[in-house]
Amino acid sequence: MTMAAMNDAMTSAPGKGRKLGRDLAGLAAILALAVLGYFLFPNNLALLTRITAIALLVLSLDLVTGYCGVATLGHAALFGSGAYAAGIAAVHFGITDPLLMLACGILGGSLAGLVCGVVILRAHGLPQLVLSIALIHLFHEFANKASSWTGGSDGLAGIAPDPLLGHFEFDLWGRTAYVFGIVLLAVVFTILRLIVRSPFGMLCRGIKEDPIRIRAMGASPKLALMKMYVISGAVAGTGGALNAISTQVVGLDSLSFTLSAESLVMLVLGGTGSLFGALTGTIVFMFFEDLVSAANPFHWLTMVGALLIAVVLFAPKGLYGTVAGLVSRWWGTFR
Amino acid sequence: MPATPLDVENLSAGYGPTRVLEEISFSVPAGARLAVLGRNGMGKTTLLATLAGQTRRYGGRIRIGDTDVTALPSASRALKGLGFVPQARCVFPTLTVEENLFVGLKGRPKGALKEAYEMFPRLYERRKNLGSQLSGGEQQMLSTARSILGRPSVLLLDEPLEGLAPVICEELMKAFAELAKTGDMTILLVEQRIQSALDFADHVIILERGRLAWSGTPAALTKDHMAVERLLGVGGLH
Amino acid sequence: DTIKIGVIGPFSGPFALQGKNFKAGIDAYMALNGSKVGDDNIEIIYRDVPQPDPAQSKALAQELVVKEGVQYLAGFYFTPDAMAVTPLLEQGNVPLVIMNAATSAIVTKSPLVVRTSFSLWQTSTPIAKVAKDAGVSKIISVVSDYGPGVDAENAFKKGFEAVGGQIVEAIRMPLATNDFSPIMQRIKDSGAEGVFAFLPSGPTTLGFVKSFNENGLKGAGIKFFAPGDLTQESDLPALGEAALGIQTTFHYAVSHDSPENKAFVEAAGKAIGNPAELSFPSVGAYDGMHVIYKMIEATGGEQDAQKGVDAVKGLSWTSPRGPVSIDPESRHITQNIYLREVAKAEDGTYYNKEIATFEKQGDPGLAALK
Amino acid sequence: MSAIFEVRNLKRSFGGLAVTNDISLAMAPGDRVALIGPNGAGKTTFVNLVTGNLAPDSGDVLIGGDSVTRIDAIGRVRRGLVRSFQVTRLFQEMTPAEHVALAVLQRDGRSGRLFGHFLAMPEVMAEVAELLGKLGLRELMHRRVSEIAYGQQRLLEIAVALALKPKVLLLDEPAAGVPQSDTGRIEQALADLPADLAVLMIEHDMDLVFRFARRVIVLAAGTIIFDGSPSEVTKNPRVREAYLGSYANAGHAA
Amino acid sequence: MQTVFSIAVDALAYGMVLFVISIGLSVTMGLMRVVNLAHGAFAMIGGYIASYAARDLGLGFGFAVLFAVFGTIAIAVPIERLLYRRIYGAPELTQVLMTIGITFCIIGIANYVFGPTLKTVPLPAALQGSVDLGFRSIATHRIFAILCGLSVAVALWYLIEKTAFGVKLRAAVDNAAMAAALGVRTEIVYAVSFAVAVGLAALGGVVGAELLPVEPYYALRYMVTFLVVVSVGGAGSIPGALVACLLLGGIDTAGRYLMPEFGEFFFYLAVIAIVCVFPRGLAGRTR
Ligand SMILES: Nc1ncnc2c1ncn2[C@@H]1O[C@H](COP(=O)(O)OP(=O)(O)OP(=O)(O)O)[C@@H](O)[C@H]1O
Ligand SMILES: Nc1ncnc2c1ncn2[C@@H]1O[C@H](COP(=O)(O)OP(=O)(O)OP(=O)(O)O)[C@@H](O)[C@H]1O
Ligand SMILES: [Mg+2]
Ligand SMILES: [Mg+2]
Repeated sequence: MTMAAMNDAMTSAPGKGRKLGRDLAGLAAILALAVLGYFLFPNNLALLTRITAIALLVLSLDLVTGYCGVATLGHAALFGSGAYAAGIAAVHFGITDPLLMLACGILGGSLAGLVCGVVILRAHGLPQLVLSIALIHLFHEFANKASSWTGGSDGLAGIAPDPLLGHFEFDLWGRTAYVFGIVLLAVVFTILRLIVRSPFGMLCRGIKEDPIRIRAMGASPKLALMKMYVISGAVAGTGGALNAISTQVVGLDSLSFTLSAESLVMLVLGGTGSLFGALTGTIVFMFFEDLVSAANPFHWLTMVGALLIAVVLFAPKGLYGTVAGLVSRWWGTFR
Repeated sequence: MPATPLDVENLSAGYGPTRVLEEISFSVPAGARLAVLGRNGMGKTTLLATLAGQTRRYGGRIRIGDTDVTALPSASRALKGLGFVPQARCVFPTLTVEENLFVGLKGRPKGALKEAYEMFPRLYERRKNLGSQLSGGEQQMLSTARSILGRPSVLLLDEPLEGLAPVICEELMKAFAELAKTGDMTILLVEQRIQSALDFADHVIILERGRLAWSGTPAALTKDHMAVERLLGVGGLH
Repeated sequence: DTIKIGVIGPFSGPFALQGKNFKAGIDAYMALNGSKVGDDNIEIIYRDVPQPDPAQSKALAQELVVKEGVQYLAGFYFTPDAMAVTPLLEQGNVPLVIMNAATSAIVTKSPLVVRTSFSLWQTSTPIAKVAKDAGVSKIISVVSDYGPGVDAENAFKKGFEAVGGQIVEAIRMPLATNDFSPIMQRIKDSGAEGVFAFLPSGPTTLGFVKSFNENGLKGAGIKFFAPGDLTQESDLPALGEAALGIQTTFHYAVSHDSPENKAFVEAAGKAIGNPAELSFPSVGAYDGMHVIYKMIEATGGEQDAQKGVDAVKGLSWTSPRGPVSIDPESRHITQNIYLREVAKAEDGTYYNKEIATFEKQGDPGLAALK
Repeated sequence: MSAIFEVRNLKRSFGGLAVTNDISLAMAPGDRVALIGPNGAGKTTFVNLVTGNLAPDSGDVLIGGDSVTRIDAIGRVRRGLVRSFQVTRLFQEMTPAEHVALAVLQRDGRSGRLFGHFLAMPEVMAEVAELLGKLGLRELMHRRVSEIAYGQQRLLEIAVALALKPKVLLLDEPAAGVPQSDTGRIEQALADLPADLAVLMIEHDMDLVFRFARRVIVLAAGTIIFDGSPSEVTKNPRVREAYLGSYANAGHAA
Repeated sequence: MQTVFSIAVDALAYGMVLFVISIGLSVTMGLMRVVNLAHGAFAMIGGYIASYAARDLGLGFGFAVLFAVFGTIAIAVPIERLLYRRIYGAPELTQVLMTIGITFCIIGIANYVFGPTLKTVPLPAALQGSVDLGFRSIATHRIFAILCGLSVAVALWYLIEKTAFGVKLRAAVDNAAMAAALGVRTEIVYAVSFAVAVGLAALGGVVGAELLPVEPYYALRYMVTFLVVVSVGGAGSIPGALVACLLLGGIDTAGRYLMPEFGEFFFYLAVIAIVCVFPRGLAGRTR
């Protein structure tokens, strides 16, 4: 009986095959967009690379906010720590191999994730938000004070990464940095897809909805969230390192409240709780910003504000979330 | 307010895109007691919530007495005499018991709170506690008392006995019967304990997958073994 | 042909006023000198970096060079943004003309950098002598805790100790300080006869100056010295009465009395819309344009960064601020620094009144770097 | 048989109101106990104290002879003390299958795995399907909980508790909101429980209580006023007055 | 000893100014459960209107304040109807997105209309100058702010805790659908509370203008400060907000006096410590 039960449970499951298909489609979409971007904007790869780095930050934020329900306005702490770790390794320790710098960034991000996790998970809701704000200011202030290491408010300049794999220079045109970034993004994305669908991912979604229920099941929400925070730190650290390698400077802005808030805005814009949402939000926001700020450098903020309002009014679940909802309804009526 | 009749015509409703109720029509004369039965998930709660104006309506009309309330929002229906005790109780967690009751007064003087305390002395003992601190049964009492305080002419009760001790259930049912009998209220009752419902009501409707599947008197239902078996899933009534 | 110049600055956000001044200076220059050099049309492309953000700045510079094909990069209000761009210059074969960013070290980062604004060392050093001459020998230094603040503190300290003064205490306070009462209490308790202060121009200066008065420091006769950022003209209407008598040293006052400046103020005032918003970044931008025009002339419109930069080394001209020249070695601007005092004009408005001149000041900060 | 679960002199008050007033009781493996009492008697509070969701003012809780008073709620669950909630606490955005799978994985210590998907774990899915089938939720297993009726959510609440394979199970009004037609399912599920499991059920549905319990404890105002067999409880005048009312006269269909 | 007193006076004054400006946010955030990041924007609008009324229209200070409060409400009510109404009860992050969007727009418009320079509200002669406390002097307008803060605190507390309106508001926030089913006209209740909150923001913007000068970026510059004091106090609690403002004002002031170079560290470490000890804020409403 159980075997039969299992079989039809599997078949009635909402398209397991389709999920895998969607993973592959997602990966393909990223790569296709990357190629498209490369040919559409061959002269603007710096922007595309920057989008990629920020996308990693937003993905990492999605892990804790979208999947675990942790409210944070201080996520740049993880990104900036990664960036400074990679930068300091290069400037002060002569570690200029990009892959080693990346490793330093990941390590730095994870450590920052651990520290932030320990503090932020002590409260919920608004007080939690406040903890995250306090943390990002502390990180920022610390980097400002430790100016002999970080360059303080002048920024950490003089990062000169070696050619990637000994061959590909990080140059003015930014091709190497771009390809490097896209590969990182694709790898991270794939790993995260696996994680969010794993039992651990399910546990985290449960925690987001009702931590008391999770405790009554015998699991510790705090431990799980801490683990997620470290993973998130590694992802953000990857983004930070990519940023440090591709722009060859690290500024205090990478540890700023502004960046944290912006990344949250991008995430919500795209739709929380979905990796595609995080990517969509980043791409749309950064492109829109680039477009309007180039068109009118003086009053573009108003346009961005209008975009945000419009999204809340017309796409309350975020751009991706709303479109995905529409598509699946459309799909439903056609079957 | 004296009891008023309730008329429902071809009502269809649901949540967002999901339709739950299909073309439901019935009417309850003033001061009558209607029991709404049905198995799990058949739409009883949805029906009551729709009457209270809290779901998405797809079609049909609702009249309380002479007024067509179909287009009115929830608050206006309440002010027109509709009382609603939801299944989820919906006690205001950050308000004290007294404040909870106060919201239900609909502008009546504060002294009227006494009525609630007479009905449920337990609430008087707990009047300074927050809604969230009450026990399950106390919340149920509060929810019911709160709606009755507003002197509704039509009262919608969604499983008001859930979680109450047998003694209190008995007293409560008596109180409801009293209210209906004195012509104060028209009552719609959703109840899982079929026998209690039948003892109370003078008319019964049964929902099946959002449609009206059976309608008649309690006595008729007791005899209709087929319906009982098929629509309520119990072996038989005595 | 069209020669494109990419200008990066804070055109929106909290420092939008300064970006607006960049644009006003540039517009004024082009209005007075034409938008053509030889046969070439000049086109300005603006890019916005609202707050210090080196990565964004670098990405935009890269875009300007690679995609827009600009031959010159200019602007830059913040040091880190300028620093981030310096590694691009040689590869991109573009000179960088800094119109504001004021940390001494920038010019050393690349031989293609020219600065037409000032450095904090340059504007903060002379005030030390002013303080000493005013008979103050014990001073407390209060600066905002970030790069420029630290520069100002060091510059003043060096200058003041050189003339035999004593810094009794040096306080660095967070940039985001709203209430300055406790700082004023510190100043009071320090027993200093004067205070040297640096805060970035903008809203906080108002609170600082008002606190200074309200907490009775002005009444107690404590003297107030600062570089001119503190009393920039666009803040004066708000500062008003409270700022009266504050002495600052700076490279430019909108009230500077010269025909060049009259013409400039008129043109720039028109460009910015509301002349009361005019402030020092506009003159940096104006002179930056002058330097760029000279470079274009020298290269005949060809893209040759080194040749352009070489051509302006030692260049001297009369700027709205007075006589200036580009130091051939450092590529930083040599200029007069003026001692000014906030005064009330007959029409009731406030202005920085020039009362003394320190001629031909270089950048002492570069020496300090070595 | 020795007690698998024991409570000694448990006390707790809320601002002067003694809600749990010196309660002691013990349960042996296989016990089927019903805890009844007037509304506000302190039944839910008792469960909260025992499971560690609420700290007692004094007293001890023991599982299998070991004191767990100092162990937090999570630790007590891991030792086999599992509860259901009076007001359902479910993940609105998740499906019944996910609920049960999560419980199963957690029980097996696999809920922290970073790869794989429960749908692809045959042994997990078999258990999920079986358990949900038993409670009549098979057809709904891939619907979101927010879309299923309250009564069905109550059943799921029980399914989750059962999936944890507890040693001591505390059920807080499991049948509230479940229609008569489906209380049978709950009873069946309870009847199928391993014989050595100790169950304590709080319930106001007396028919269910008398069919289920072999021992009834009556709580009033925070104290145990009766502890004995179901047949005796209806005869106890205090219980009749405080709680049962005319139900006792009608007699039960045991 | 004198120094201690002196710091205490500064702390009190600073804390009360913070209180006046942020208490409106406590109403929107704690009672209406809207994370209103545009609070500062409304305070700024109040400041601009007062500045305009006093400087350009030459009205007296009192009239300027009234003008600012009601002018801001007049501007805010349509915004509430069109935009805020859509986010009541929405997830917090959606509210964040919407209110940040509103803030950006208001900043842009203010920049366009009033220009990027600082604006001040000229004080009447009675509020200018300083009062001698014996051991030190304190600006008169700060005493005014302290008094404003106290009266606002009392009035608001009474409105929320003791009046029928307050009960209905809290009920509507707990469960809007249920409140409506009991006959509470939730839209009206919400609109009125929003107007009150915005009016308070405007009042704060004017009263605090000496400390936090009005300029377009005001709306974002102090957002974090407001958010922090309100949340530390426990959103929705008037006494909580008052205590939080005084406490944080005190910490900030003391930190800046004792070790200005570590002022930020001191402040934010204290915030973390307080939140860790009171994870729901000093007087958080239980939900
Ligand atoms: N919020 C909702 N969104 C979508 N569907 C819903 C929602 N609430 C209920 N439903 C669906 O509507 C149907 C009727 O539910 P309803 O709660 O009205 O049933 P009920 O008869 O009251 O059941 P019960 O006896 O369990 O209380 C169910 O199939 C349920 O899945
Ligand atoms: N946090 C609290 N603060 C104050 N009183 C509380 C608190 N929690 C519970 N109480 C009170 O303690 C009493 C016991 O509550 P409990 O929930 O244990 O009752 P119960 O026996 O489960 O009742 P029911 O059968 O109605 O669910 C109630 O009167 C309740 O109001
Ligand atoms: Mg129901
Ligand atoms: Mg209970």
